[in-house]
Amino acid sequence: MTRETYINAGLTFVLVLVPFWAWSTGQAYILTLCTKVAILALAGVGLNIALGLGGLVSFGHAAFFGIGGYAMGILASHAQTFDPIMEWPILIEGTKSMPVIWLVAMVSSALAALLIGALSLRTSGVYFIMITLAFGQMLYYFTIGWPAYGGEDGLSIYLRNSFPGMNTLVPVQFLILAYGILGLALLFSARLSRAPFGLALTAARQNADRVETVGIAPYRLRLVAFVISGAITGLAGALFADLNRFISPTMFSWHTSGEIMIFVILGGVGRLFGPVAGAALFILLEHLLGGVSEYWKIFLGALLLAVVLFARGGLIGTLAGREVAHG
Amino acid sequence: MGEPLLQTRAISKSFGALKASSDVSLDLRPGEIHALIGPNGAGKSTLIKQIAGNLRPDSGTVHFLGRDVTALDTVARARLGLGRTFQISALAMEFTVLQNAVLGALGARGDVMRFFRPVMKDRALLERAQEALERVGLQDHATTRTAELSHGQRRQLEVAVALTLRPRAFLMDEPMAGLGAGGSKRLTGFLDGLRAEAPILLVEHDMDAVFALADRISVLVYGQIIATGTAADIRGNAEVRRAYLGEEDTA
Amino acid sequence: MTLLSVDDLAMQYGSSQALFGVSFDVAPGEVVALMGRNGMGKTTTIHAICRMVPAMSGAITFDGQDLLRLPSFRAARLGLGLVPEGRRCFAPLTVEENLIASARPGHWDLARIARLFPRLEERRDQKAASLSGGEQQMLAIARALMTNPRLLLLDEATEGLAPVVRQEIWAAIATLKRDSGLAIVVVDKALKELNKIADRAVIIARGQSVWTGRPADLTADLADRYLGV
Amino acid sequence: MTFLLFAEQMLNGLQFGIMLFLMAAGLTLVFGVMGLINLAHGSLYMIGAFAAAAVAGATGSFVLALMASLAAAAAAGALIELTVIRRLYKRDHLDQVLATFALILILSEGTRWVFGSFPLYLDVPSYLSGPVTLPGGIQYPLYRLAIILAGLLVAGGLFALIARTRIGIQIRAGEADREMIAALGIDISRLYTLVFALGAALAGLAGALVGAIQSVQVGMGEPVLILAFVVIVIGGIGSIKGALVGALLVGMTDTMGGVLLPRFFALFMDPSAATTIGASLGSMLIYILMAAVLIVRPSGLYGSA
Amino acid sequence: EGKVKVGMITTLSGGGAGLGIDARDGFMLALKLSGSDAVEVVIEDDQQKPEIAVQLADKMIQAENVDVLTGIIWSNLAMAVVPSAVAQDKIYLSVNAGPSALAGKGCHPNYFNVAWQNDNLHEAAGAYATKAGYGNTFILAPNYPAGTDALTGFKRFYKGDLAGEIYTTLGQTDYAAEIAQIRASGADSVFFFLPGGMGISFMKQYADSGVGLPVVGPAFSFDQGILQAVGAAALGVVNTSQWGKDLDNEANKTFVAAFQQEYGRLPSLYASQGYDTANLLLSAVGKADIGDKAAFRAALKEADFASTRGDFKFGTNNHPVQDIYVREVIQEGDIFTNKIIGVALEDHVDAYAVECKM
Ligand SMILES: Nc1ncnc2c1ncn2[C@@H]1O[C@H](COP(=O)(O)OP(=O)(O)OP(=O)(O)O)[C@@H](O)[C@H]1O
Ligand SMILES: Nc1ncnc2c1ncn2[C@@H]1O[C@H](COP(=O)(O)OP(=O)(O)OP(=O)(O)O)[C@@H](O)[C@H]1O
Ligand SMILES: [Mg+2]
Ligand SMILES: [Mg+2]
Repeated sequence: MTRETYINAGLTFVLVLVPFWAWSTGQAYILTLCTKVAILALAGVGLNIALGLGGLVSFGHAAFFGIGGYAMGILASHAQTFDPIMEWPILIEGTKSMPVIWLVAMVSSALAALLIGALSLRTSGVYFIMITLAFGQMLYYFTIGWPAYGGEDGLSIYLRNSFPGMNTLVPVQFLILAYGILGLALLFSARLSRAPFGLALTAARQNADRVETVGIAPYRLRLVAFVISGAITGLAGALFADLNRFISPTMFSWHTSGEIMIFVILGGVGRLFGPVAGAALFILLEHLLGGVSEYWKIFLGALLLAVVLFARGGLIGTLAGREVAHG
Repeated sequence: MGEPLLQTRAISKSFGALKASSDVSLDLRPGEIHALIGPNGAGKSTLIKQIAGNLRPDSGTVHFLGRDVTALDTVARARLGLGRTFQISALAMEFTVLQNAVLGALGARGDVMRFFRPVMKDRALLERAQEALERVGLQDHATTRTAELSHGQRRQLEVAVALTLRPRAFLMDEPMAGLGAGGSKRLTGFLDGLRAEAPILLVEHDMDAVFALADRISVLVYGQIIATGTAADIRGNAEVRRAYLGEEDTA
Repeated sequence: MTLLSVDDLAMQYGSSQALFGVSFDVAPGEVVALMGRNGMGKTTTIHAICRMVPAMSGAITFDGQDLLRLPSFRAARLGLGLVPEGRRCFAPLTVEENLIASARPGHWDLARIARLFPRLEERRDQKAASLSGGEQQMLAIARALMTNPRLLLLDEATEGLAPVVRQEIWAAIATLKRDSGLAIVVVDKALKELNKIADRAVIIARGQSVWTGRPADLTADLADRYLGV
Repeated sequence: MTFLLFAEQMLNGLQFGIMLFLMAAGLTLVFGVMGLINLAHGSLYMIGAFAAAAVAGATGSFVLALMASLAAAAAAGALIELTVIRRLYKRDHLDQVLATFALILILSEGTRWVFGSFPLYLDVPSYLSGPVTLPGGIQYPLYRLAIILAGLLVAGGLFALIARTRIGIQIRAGEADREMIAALGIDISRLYTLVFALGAALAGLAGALVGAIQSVQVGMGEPVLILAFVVIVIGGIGSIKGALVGALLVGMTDTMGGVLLPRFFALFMDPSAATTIGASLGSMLIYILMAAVLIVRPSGLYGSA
Repeated sequence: EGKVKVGMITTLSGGGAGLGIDARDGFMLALKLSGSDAVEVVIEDDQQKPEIAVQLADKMIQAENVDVLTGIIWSNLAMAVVPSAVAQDKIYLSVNAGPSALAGKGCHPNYFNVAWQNDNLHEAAGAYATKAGYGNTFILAPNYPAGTDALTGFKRFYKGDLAGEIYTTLGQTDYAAEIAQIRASGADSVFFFLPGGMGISFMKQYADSGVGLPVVGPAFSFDQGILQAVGAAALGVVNTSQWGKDLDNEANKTFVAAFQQEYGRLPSLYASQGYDTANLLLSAVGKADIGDKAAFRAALKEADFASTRGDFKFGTNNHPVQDIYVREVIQEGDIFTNKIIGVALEDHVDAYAVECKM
């Protein structure tokens, strides 16, 4: 086992222990906070596939996060009011069932990622950063001006959606769902990075010419990675909407893209548990500092700065040291 | 020697006013090493790029294994069996040496879209990669990070990756560059044996190697082939001596 | 008098040590060849002299100054001119821009360079990125000359050059040595040519300087053991 | 729409474009030429505006205010470069994103701490206020004409600096291979500090000039940041000419789109739906423009591939 | 015991912080002046992000066990927090923001708005424009729900013609194109709703353009916090508000003096709303125990407190029934401020009250 494996295990242990302690001492809010960490980490795990493995610096992952959120909002709001989303040519009704919502969220964000990716991947480097940002902003302004689902005001879903056999309104049960999904995503991401696809994708990041001359098309690799990445982030968006029981265009804003990216960088780009460590640290800081002073963001900024300057390769990178990533 | 495996027919390519290739027709036959030499900037790399599919010729066609492949991209040509090394090493620098070789083997097998099975535990791929590393003498460096290799070792790895593809023909752009005298000698011996597996179109400025290896030599000057022939023909060609060889061979 | 002296230099990349004790001197106007197989530490030695990698222990002095205390650019301004392995031309700049970016006044100017490398003159407004390999190599040499150094460090500087150009460069170096007292440290695989021009050779094996002497004294046995020829 | 109005709107688009260029100019230098992703560019813009407002409030002089904006932003820029940015050149772009994001937090809240939470007053000086009548009878604010002039001057100056001077060449060489240019004897660190400070000063100047007709408040730099990135990317990174053309294109598109789209939709829709749809599409327009440009030309209009 | 725990979620950082800080300061001032220790307050910064507001509300409810929530400035944040908070049987007192959805069909017995329904000030502006004899007004607002509500509200009470109607981009900073359209439209007046920095930019550019038509707007763009930034460009502009610092009543005089004394600046609209909210809460605390929600609600509904705006009562939907005044921007020494010049609407009830079944 490498040092990174130990660190990941330690992190998992803490992330399981904290809610357990909170649950046994009846601190529901800590559970909610842990759920938030898990969901945002999930969004980061999605981004990390594009960013860490593929080197695709997407500054527009809020698009998928938002699409996932709106998938939830649209389906659930129609189910709430019992009027169908569409009657012609086929009848589509709303639903409050999480599995269905998740599926819709993933499929629709994957489709969006396919479209955005197919166009954006013609560019590279900084241009890629900016074109993905552009698509995110288009959706942002679109939802602000789209009155059907609340526009800029957003939309409240009064009751959390349901999952067979669980009472999702109980914080600990929803937490278990979020943890479960994050666990699956991490497992998938770990397998993916070691699989043939992961090898080729990381190679394409380092040297696209090399990949082409061995007969593999980098564009296809990247597009597939982008779609997978978008789908996972979309799922996180649906869960996030359910956590808050609320959706709004801010899910699409570039701040959201930026924050997801910050989680990944803070934790360590390309590290399996990077997004988890990053999201946990960021939210912990936000939570602890929020009450300290009106100017708490100065401290948050200073701490983040200290991490970049003194902890190369993010948290995990610093703790684990440089190792050959996939071996 | 049989039908040519690889052929360019009247390829032309210009960059603005500069004619980097004009009417170049050239072929590569089974079992041979065909060396392409010429002054710096004559258009050798440009020609290789057009054969490999990185650049599209302005006119003319490229044929490989009896097919017109002019419209195919690099990936498709590589999949048909065109192996290639670069003038400036193109490797995945963060990978280990072995991973680079496995990548080649993976590309050759062609099933990249697999998401679960660990690739570095795949016996078949590993064997193929190890074999290629052994052949170039890098087996002891399998777990070294590529970025930590010296320049010369990278050249060796470059050749090893091409080997994993088991290509039908090789394009090699200055494989000797950066190899020490000893390294060049070893590589020369190695290429000598390799031609039996697949013919090689070799661009090289190391005349010792070229004269030792080449069955035929073509000389490219200002985008045009001015002579093709055996080592002896070329050595004796006054025009080639003036434009390219200089005093080289008087020793 | 020595211009450059390298004494028991050791250096490591992260945790792996690459140099274990390299020592040699270069006198003004002297040409010293560093020899050794691939991966033995020639480039690392040159990078250490140019302060591009930090040394672990040992000493490097140039013209009486302790180089190890200086940042890279100050070392260069004392008169080190580097032609790095792998060329490293400034890809987005034109040929001319590459040449003037770091030029310092002296013997070498654009006109002289144009005479040495007519090919560069022809391509002066082309971006370095699209130059042919050999053209880039010429550019790297010319760029170093434009800084008008007292010590030229050539790391595989003739790699990829056509034989006739290589001969011209060696001839030019010989002239330089004779006329301007330029000292040169050279790494090259063309032993034949090196032997003609080098005053001294230093063999580096596994990060150590193991032999120093006149090229003519390099026995076949030594060449076989350390250079593989 | 009358011809006069149309002409005036074209002029507005042009003027808005130049204003965008002014806002993007500092970023062109830092991002385009040095290759550094500086999200805190907007904060430097804000610092310039606040410094100008403070000095104008204390002295009543607009000229002093502009000088203060240059000085304050340049000083902040130099300080940031020396303490933070300097350590990041060798790193990944992503570390730069995180570090400069942290800087936004510090600078925004720091400014709020110093100046309070309410917008500040900074106005056009009396000798530049009010409209003038242009040929053709268009009434146009004098101050906006002054901004056009300032923008063109900055564009010219930058172009000369980058394309024509040796310093410009060295900066670009440093961006291509920092280690190598240092090994050739150029003090690239000091050069970068200077360039970064210059970029910051330009941001500060823009903040002050534009702040006089906009709102001087915490967070004013954020929309500017995104717009400036859009402008530079459309033009092609590293090209001053591209940035200018990109800025004009964005300015025109935004202005004319906002004016024409609602009218267009009104042709076949009821007016109030047309205004909302027109406005929605209008706000997406520059992003659509950017995506379209990049899809057709993946490295911007004047960028080198 | 009779103690009440209040969770205040408001905007304390970033560009919109001024509003939240004023509301908070007004609220805390009232508590301080009352000398009562019956109310305990926990304050958190929502960063003007709806998601953060939701999570803070969860925290207040789950971890802090608050009885009453308050403090939210922005409609979109209120929409995110209020419905679920009142559904969990918490009382919500709005210090600002009154989205129509919460005034009409979505009204709730636990939700009390102490400020206004979003349309109110715009409706008053429409009424004023009609009264002032404007017959061809040009109207504009950003393209988002509060913007469309604003123009709808204005049109509800405006009887003249529209010279033009424009939706701008949210966050827009340059208005040259809009001003050119105004100039060309032949309008006789302008109504605009552009909150925060957008309004500052518009007013400065409008003044500099020399168009010079009379301008009407809601108080938000001419409030104490931003007037200094607009400066002379705002002089003479007419705006509508349910409050003004020169309103002649005891409560207001005390408030204005105490606020200046305590914080060294003039109070704003938001400060007055925060102050009124705290006083409303204090009045109910004196009458009923929070443990008895029904009694507490009834006590709140009586609105038995001295409001800074004079008469104050709740309508059927727990929204204020109040006078809305017309103010004009004036200069007092160095300070730009507002003077009340008339009443636009008296005892005004919002348009959504009829839809509220409660
Ligand atoms: N994209 C391009 N734009 C303009 N000129 C180009 C471009 N690519 C290559 N050239 C020019 O075309 C000529 C041929 O280049 P090429 O790389 O094929 O030469 P080469 O024969 O491989 O030389 P060398 O032996 O030095 O590697 C050179 O003069 C080069 O500068
Ligand atoms: N960046 C690096 N990180 C770690 N190890 C390195 C790095 N660069 C070189 N090395 C190691 O240091 C040793 C010396 O390398 P160096 O490049 O100096 O060799 P060289 O003698 O110049 O060889 P060549 O003739 O192939 O250029 C090699 O074993 C190499 O693996
Ligand atoms: Mg070549
Ligand atoms: Mg070397």
